[in-house]
Amino acid sequence: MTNVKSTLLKFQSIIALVALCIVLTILSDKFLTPENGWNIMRQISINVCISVGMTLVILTKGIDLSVGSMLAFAGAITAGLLKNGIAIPSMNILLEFTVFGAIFAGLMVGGGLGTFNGWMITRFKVPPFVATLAMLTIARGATMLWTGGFPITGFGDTFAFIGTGWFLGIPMPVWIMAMVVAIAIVITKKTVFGRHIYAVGGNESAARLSGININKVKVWVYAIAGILSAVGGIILISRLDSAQPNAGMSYELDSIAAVVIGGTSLSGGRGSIMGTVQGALIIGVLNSGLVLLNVSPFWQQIIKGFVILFAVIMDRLNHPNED
Amino acid sequence: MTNVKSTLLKFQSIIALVALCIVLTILSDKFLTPENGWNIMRQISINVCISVGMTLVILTKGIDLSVGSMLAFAGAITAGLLKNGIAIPSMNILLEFTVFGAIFAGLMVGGGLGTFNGWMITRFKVPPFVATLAMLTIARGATMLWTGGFPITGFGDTFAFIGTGWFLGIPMPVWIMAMVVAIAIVITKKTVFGRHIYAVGGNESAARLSGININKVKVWVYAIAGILSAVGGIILISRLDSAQPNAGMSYELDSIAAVVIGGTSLSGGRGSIMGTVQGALIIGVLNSGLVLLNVSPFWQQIIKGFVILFAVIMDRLNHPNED
Amino acid sequence: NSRTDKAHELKKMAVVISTLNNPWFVVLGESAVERAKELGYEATIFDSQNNTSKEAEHFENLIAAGYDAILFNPTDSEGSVSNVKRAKQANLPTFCMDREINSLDVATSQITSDNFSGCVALGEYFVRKLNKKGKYVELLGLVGDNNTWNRSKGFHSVVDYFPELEMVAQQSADFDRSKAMEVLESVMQSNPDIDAVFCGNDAMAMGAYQALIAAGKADSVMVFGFDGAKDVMDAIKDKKIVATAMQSPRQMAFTAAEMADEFLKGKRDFSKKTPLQVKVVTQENIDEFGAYGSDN
Amino acid sequence: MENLSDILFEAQGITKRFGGVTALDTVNLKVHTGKVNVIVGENGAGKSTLMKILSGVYPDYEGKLLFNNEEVHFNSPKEAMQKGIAIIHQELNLIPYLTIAQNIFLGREIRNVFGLLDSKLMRYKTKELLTRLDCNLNPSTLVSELRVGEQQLVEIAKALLGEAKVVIMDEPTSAISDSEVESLFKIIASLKEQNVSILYISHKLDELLLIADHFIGLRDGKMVGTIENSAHAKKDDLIRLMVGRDIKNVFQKEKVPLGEEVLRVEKMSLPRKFDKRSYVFKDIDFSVKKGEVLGIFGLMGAGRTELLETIFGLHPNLMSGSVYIENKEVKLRSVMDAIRNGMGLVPEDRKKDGLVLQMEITKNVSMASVGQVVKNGLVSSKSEASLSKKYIEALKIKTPSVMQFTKNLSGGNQQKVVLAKWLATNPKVLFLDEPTRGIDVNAKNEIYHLINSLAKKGLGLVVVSSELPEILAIADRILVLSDTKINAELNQENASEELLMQAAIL
Ligand SMILES: Nc1ncnc2c1ncn2[C@@H]1O[C@H](COP(=O)(O)OP(=O)(O)OP(=O)(O)O)[C@@H](O)[C@H]1O
Ligand SMILES: Nc1ncnc2c1ncn2[C@@H]1O[C@H](COP(=O)(O)OP(=O)(O)OP(=O)(O)O)[C@@H](O)[C@H]1O
Ligand SMILES: [Mg+2]
Ligand SMILES: [Mg+2]
Repeated sequence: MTNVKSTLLKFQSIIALVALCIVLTILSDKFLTPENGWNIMRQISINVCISVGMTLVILTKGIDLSVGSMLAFAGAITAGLLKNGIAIPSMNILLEFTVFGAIFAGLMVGGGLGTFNGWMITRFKVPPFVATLAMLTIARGATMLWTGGFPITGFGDTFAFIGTGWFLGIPMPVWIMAMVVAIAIVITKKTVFGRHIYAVGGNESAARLSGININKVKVWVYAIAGILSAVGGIILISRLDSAQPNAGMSYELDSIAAVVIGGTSLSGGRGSIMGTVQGALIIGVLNSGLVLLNVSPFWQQIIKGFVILFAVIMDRLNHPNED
Repeated sequence: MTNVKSTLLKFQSIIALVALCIVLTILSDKFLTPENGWNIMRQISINVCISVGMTLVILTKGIDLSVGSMLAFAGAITAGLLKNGIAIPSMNILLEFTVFGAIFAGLMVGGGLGTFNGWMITRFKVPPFVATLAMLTIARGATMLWTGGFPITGFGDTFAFIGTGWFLGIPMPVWIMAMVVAIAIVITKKTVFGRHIYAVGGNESAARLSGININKVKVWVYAIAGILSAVGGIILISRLDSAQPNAGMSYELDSIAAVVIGGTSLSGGRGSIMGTVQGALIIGVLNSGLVLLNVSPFWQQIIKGFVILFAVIMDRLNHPNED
Repeated sequence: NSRTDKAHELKKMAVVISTLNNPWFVVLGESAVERAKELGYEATIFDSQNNTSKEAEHFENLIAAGYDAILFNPTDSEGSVSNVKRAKQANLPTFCMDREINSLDVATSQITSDNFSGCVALGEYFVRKLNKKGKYVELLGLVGDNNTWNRSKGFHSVVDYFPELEMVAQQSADFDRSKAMEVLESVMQSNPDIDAVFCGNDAMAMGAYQALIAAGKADSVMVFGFDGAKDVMDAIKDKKIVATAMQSPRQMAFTAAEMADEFLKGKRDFSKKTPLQVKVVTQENIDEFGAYGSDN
Repeated sequence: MENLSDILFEAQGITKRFGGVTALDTVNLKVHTGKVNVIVGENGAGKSTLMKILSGVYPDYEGKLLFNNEEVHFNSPKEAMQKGIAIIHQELNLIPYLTIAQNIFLGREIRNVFGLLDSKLMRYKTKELLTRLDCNLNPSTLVSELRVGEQQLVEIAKALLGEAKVVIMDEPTSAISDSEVESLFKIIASLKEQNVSILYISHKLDELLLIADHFIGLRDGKMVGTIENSAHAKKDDLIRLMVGRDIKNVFQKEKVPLGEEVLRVEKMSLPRKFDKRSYVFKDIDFSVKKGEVLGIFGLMGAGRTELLETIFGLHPNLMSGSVYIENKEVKLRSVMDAIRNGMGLVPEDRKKDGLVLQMEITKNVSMASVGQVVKNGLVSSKSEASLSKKYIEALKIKTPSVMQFTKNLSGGNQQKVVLAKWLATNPKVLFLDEPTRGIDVNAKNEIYHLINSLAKKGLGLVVVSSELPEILAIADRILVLSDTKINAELNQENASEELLMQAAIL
């Protein structure tokens, strides 16, 4: 009984996904092609990176609205360092950055912003919604300041490889996504830290009484969300060969949608990385499918809304007992 | 003891507000003038209307991300009916609408969308975040379809009075806001329905066992949020003399910010309408003050983020014991 | 194979538009579709939602979906280059409309309206109308959008030479009508005695005008817009707004669709750039124009 | 006096304040090595607070702790654990969506050579532990799928993991069945043999007399005395230690003349949610007269709670059968119907289902009957306050004001607020599900008297209880629910603990 249920739980979003794919294959002969497959995979890679971080955050009963802004800021930092380095006028020094150095700096910035989120949430007990809402605004403003409102463009071929290259017949962003997903699965399923993430989200006071350092877990989770946003930002600027100051706007909603469609509960403690990947795939397939089918952009929004509702209702009908 | 605390609770956001006003008065002699007062009041009127609905929703432990889209759709419906009526080609009929009729239709549409939200949440157990996220997309798409992407403009003087007129020396939007706030205060403090809202948010299962119809309370609350979004939409289109298809974008964040800064807990059951009004005032004063001081738009975002954080941290320091 | 199959179907043009949140771009997109259909093609609009990565997805999807040509309104002069490059690699011709991309050899042709020089012309008219003297407010568009800055820079390249023209406030209103109204309302609290408002687009001009009406200053303050949107054209006719810049989206869209048609019929030598002049629309010459550059 | 080695753990002059409330006032406590040290006290005496200080949950307090005669200070539960102090908290503290094994090893996970979790080993060790507790649950079961009693067992297993030198048990038996209590006591005995010290808290005085070696009395946050040699202690001594005076320990029910039938239940059945072919209970018939107290006894999980809930309209779509109030059949589509027809339910978990904790007493009292304090369409705070005042006096609720938040009340007083809520609806029939769970003797007695006086007023009462002495004392008639049906019906006169147990086990 229990096993059947949990098996169903695992496959619920896969079923929705397969159904969607079948419909699209019937409606368009362009859908089920290898090119379109890679295409969709590459498109979801950024959302998946962000959503993996979001999943961890939501598993602890938190939420991160600032992922899009952190993505933009980290991307802009990497772009700026790559392109112009840092000038320290008082010492008459211009620090140039290698590709590796610039990427590292971007990741650190993402991690730093995420840590700030976590710190506000744990130290000052600011509700996650508010702390990250503030960060959404702050990081966006900081991006504007850093770029002066202009895109930073032209990073050269080495850097472009990250977003546009292929390796062993698979696009680089897909490699990166796969790596992020694989690591996240190991973390959530096989490490003490992962276990503690579920525990904190499942029952915070019980976790505290079991000797878990709640604050540490939370700060780490938000820091990881920041780092993964930065990863998304780096893929994005590499694909576009340009860091846009208003990149990543409203990505938080896409990302939360992927997590929730994937069956992770917003009330914490329950969910999985694979679910989120499936959720992101559903959204990606839908986006690409609606375009293939020539649906008008106005209708696309309406259809997307209903598909999200439908996916979650399916989930609910399978698990009527959960809150 | 308890009394001192609850008094502090009441005045906490007032303190932040007064502090903000003092700073601004010192920095600009234009801040503390009656005109600027009306100006700010008029500007916050729309956010207050929406946020009152949001407060009720959040008191029941819900959230409504679709307020901005519902505002746009209801506004566009009112505008379209006012301007063009409805043509029923098959019967060769053109229904013309009076100002009152068009407004009524707009309010009904808002209420209808809200009811749909409530219905998804109660009947199909879709988490409020997801249900209203879907509605955010759907109502925006519907607005685009209805308007074809073009603003609807020019409604005449009667209608313009709602947004731009003055009555007894007070701007009309402020009257409407005051009415909405007054009714909402009576509802939350003095009616059975209001009592039930707090009970549902405070402990749903205890409320159910006390014979409260949880689903009815929730559906009503979302319906009211829809209607109040429509009120905001009607004020907005009247002020602008134009219904913009992209009106109200990201209003949900401003509105939630007002509610939370006003001390209402996102975990339900605790908060007040007056708090929300103060929260909206803080945001409004801040917005207007930053423009008044001609702060660069880049910095405005950063400052706003920190003020939100600061206001909520102040709150937390006053009530360290609450989750 | 697929080539021969295709001959039986209608050929397809994709119209990729930076955003449909602004009627000006809706006109651009719909005009392109309109003309493409007249010329016997299937045509679909894609909305990039002002988001370059969304645009990248559209390009990938439409390449996969087997479109034959792209009528393209880029989100960003730099960021969109890589997208057009991808189309070129897939042997798809791209015709840029309105905004240009900073690369000469990837797009088949670019039919552009020059925001910068349009605002130079508008700035000159602004100086004339104000008699080289007075206080004004500038309302910027989205601060992360490079058109915002192209327009602002074009304007300032003229106006800044006149020391008696004083900019008392420069604020962003996100290309949004209601935001413009609110921002100007607040600005007027500290600067009640302004003479003019220069707005980065027409939606903001209408919002600014609405704020001026509410403050009873509609007659004493001059409003300048940019775009040539219908309500602003009407307002200019009614002597409410002083001037705007007409970018003729319809004309640009038509030209792009016709070029694409020629390309698909075999023509290959297109001039890389086809600039369409941005004209200043004033209360004097308003009768020469229809909204969005339609033929009245 | 005592040997040094006799005292493993000692608290000296512990004071703990919560805001203005002094929960503990210079308390001294000695924990005897290898003995069961029992702490007794009324609700709110400070027992749990003291245990939380000993186990590192509250790091800030005045006074000092000595462990092995060395001063220690625990900043977190982890530090206490590392010293060998394990605790079973009063409230269940498990993660619902983790398995039993995952919960037991939470915070002390075993890693394999790669630094990854060794789930297999942890499952194996969990199985071992559970077997020691005579419990054959599967370690991979999610805790959310367990009954309360089973969760309690997991808590106990969790405390037994690792080599604890002190095991604190704060009401470990409040939710487990008698046979499970027995195996717990066996374990306590074997722990004693291994020289482990036990700190034990319970309101079930009978079981204390069975296992205690020392008694320590706490009252209003102060140490009020000890009974060093428990062998000679009697129940009355314990009560005196707790409340400081004698109270009539054995409650005597007054006979109330029975009136007409007020509630009749016919052919009531409830299928299981996920397996519609099997039943929680099937074809239940019974009736209650005015002035009658009907007891329902059964083992944990017998379905008593669900029976009350079903009659109260909580499972309208699953149930079948009919309910008559004063001989008129009532339709039960929802709780509202039940209330309208004169029923009330005091649920077994008052915090989860009975009260809105962050609301004032007034609002909780009027919650199920707001209608009566509405004047001109609006809720009148004045009549609401006077309604609450009436019941605060009638039920002797201890509170500084009617506007007190219910979360600040002690358990017994919270229970009385729930009772007040239902009395305010003027019910004809009142269901009480475990009305005295976790409540001290004094408050228990008050509740018994209340039940009695309600019966005198002509209400029909249905009381579910797992405590045999309690149900024997208060009920006129007792039904035993077992194996989906009523297995026995006994009058007060001919009922005995043995008969009830027999009927329940069968
Ligand atoms: N976190 C807290 N904040 C404020 N007061 C508290 C807190 N925890 C306990 N108290 C108060 O401290 C006193 C002692 O409570 P405690 O829980 O230790 O009692 P107890 O003896 O364990 O009672 P019970 O038998 O009901 O479990 C009570 O008055 C209680 O209201
Ligand atoms: N969460 C659950 N999942 C599956 N079955 C459950 C669950 N909770 C209870 N049950 C089953 O429902 C039946 C009735 O349980 P219930 O708790 O109502 O019994 P009870 O007699 O009231 O016991 P208690 O004294 O513990 O309240 C039992 O067979 C139990 O196994
Ligand atoms: Mg206790
Ligand atoms: Mg029970």
